[in-house]
Amino acid sequence: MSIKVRYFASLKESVGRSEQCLEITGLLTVADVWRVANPDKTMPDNTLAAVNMDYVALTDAVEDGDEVAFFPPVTGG
Amino acid sequence: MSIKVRYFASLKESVGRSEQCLEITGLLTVADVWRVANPDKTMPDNTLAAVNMDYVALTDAVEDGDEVAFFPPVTGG
Amino acid sequence: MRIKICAEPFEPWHEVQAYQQSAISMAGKFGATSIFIGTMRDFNDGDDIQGMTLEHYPGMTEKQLEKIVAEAMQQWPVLDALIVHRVGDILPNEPIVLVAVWTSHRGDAFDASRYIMEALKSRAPFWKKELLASQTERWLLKNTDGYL
Amino acid sequence: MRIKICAEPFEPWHEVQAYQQSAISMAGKFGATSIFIGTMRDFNDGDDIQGMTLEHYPGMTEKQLEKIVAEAMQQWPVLDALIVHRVGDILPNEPIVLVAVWTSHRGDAFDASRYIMEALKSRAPFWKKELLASQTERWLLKNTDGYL
Repeated sequence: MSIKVRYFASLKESVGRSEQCLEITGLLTVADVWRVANPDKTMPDNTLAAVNMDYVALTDAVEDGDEVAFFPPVTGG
Repeated sequence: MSIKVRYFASLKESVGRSEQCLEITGLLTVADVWRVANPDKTMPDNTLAAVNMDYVALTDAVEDGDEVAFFPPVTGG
Repeated sequence: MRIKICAEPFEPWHEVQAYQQSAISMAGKFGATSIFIGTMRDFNDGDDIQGMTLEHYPGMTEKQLEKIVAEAMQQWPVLDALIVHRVGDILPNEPIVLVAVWTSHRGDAFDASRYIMEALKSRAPFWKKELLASQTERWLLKNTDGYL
Repeated sequence: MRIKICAEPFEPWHEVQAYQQSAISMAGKFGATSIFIGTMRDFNDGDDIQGMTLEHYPGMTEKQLEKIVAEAMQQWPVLDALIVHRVGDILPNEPIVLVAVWTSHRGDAFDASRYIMEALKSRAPFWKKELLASQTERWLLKNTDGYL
């Protein structure tokens, strides 16, 4: 399946890219998506994740066509 | 001593005047001022009183030259 | 601090903007502004309201409002505050009261503006007389509790 | 309800006034407006700040803000709400965020605007990077709790 992965803010700077497309097979969780996309980098503890622009748990499953985003705690307002 | 008495809002309408000057002798409380000024009318239960534009208790004493005001609960804002 | 009693309609945005621009020393220092505006409605207690007359006690009103702002400044780190209150004849949809508070942090702005507004409602000597659509007049007897 | 993300400086008073005038159905019905404005300060954590860049997640930001306003409308009788949030490069003294809530009664306006503001701070995907006077850049790591 095809997954779009996006990164924001300090996480974007530390992984060195803002987005990438993954072609993967099998059932995957959000945490698995990170591991496939960043095999050499552990996800920082405070990372937040969203699938299709809604917050999700790292244990949630992803589906073909999903947009998965990783970002640090939000600091707007 | 000389006391200026003022009334506001519905109380002004029910006593039929907005202010009056009293010349009185002896120590008087705020409640006494009302009784002297309005011998035929009991003070309504929820009446508030101020002396020189600060809230006071009805048992507080008044002094020569004081401005004593009586009014109903406030309803601004 | 500015306390202003207006006998004519006022424009809340103009008041806040003008005051903020005049308070040069605040520039860059305030992070939070909390503003409350009370506006006249065209209904109350189930009746259509055509207009309202707001009476006040000149002198005492200003004195009590200054005291209320001073209390807020003792409880929270308030940089500045503005109160504008209408008196006289008021029509539906016209602003009645404006309370604006400037602070460094947002929690203080929310707390202080609400404190000022509740204290104003219970202690500032203003009285509302409503003119109903039926042409009857009635004095409001008491205020509501804004924390409920 | 209006949610607006601005890449250019905005004028809070103009935004509130324009929105209120466009919301014809509210006229005469709202008695209370609670407005919060967050403004960029020229200092933070003991350092002088020269500027700030606000990044956001287009699409998700709007979606989350709409959800937050819907939650507030379920908890309080909110007549209408407006959120404006700045993104991009921001200078000290420029507004960052505006939250305005219209209700019939004042307690609901205070509660709902504060709820929206706190939820925005913890859930809306915005990120601030400060440019210090020393020319160092730093990402803000977390938000403060506005109820403390």
